[in-house]
Amino acid sequence: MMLDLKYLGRIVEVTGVSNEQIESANKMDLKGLRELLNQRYPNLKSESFQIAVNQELKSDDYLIDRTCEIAILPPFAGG
Amino acid sequence: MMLDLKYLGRIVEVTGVSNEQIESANKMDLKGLRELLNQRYPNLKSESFQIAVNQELKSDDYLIDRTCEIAILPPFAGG
Amino acid sequence: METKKKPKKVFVQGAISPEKIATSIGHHQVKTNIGAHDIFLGQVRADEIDGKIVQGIDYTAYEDMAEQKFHEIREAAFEKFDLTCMHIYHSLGPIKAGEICLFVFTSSKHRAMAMDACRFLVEEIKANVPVFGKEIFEDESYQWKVNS
Amino acid sequence: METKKKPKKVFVQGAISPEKIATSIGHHQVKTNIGAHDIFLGQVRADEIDGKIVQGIDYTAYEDMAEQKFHEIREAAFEKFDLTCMHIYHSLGPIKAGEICLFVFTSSKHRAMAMDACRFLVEEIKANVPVFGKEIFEDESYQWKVNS
Repeated sequence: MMLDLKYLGRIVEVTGVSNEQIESANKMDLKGLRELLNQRYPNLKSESFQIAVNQELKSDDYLIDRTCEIAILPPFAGG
Repeated sequence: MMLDLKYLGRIVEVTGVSNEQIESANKMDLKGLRELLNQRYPNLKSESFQIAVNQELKSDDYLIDRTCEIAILPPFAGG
Repeated sequence: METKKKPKKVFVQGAISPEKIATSIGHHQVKTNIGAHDIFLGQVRADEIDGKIVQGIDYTAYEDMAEQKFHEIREAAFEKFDLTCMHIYHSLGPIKAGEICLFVFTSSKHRAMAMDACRFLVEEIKANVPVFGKEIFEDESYQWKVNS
Repeated sequence: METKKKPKKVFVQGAISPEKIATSIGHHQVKTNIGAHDIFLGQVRADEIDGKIVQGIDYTAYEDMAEQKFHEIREAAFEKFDLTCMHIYHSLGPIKAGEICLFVFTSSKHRAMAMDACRFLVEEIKANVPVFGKEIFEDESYQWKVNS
């Protein structure tokens, strides 16, 4: 399945890109995704972020089992 | 002493005047003033009002002992 | 009348226009320590009462006492809340349904202070300022308004 | 992109002008069942951080999710409070210190509903909408803002 990743705000400064696609052969929970991202971008470990799947915030035990849009969201600053 | 009376809002419809002066020989508390006004304007008995002495609300036991401005204030409706 | 220092005047003749509100907001754009404004507007309602529609309210006040009360309420709010700015305007005279008769404007560094102060001011004004309002119906009959 | 019905758009490019606010207020003068408006405005502060002055904030958002969140927050407010009208505008792009970046506008028959709803909306927006802000200093360096 294809994970369509979007990085927002200060996270882009760590990843260097705002979009990328990752092909994953296996189902994965968000905890697993965090580990994958931390390996790919070691500086992410010091960043605080939430994860939205198809534009809804999900907790770490949420299971990604199909192609979806995943957004890595640093702390909000609206208003 | 001279009581400089001001009637406001719907009270004017009962008194027919918005200002008048009453000369009082004796000290009087506001309870006494209410009685005096009720005699002068019997329809006042059915009106709800507060009394301000020199532009400050006072309770019925307040003693008028000198010339002052007295306002008869119906319920407020600002805003 | 004495010539003692007068408190800032709150009463204005007639309705408060949206343009006046815009101008007031615009004046605060040079105050770059402000992070939050709260604005309360009172608008005259065309209530239906016993089958008759209110077309407007004619406001009067015991003016000297009212301006003094507004001054005390302003001082209390500055004491109680950490405000950068505060403005209050209240209409006198006939105001049509749909027009604005009260404009309360608070500004602070942070939102909670601006919002708490605005609410405090509105409640204090409604409860404690001697303003009177005649609700005029479309057939020119009327009744006296009482705040709830 | 799908062509499903889109929620009302909240984001605007650039600062929110006092004139826009006046126009919005003016549009409500025909709604004579309204008795109270509450308006919250967020204004960009020129904070001093480690000796440097913020000259503006550059706002970005995860736009689709943010518009969806705004929509949900609006629906929740209409459910929770007895409102006649509700409008929310939030800026994107660079906003200078002193300019307005958030405009929340609630209208109701009575004051408590308008004020409660406005506060609810502001808190929900700050906490739950994916908007990001880069505080730009006068020397063009920057830091990322976090809501408190």
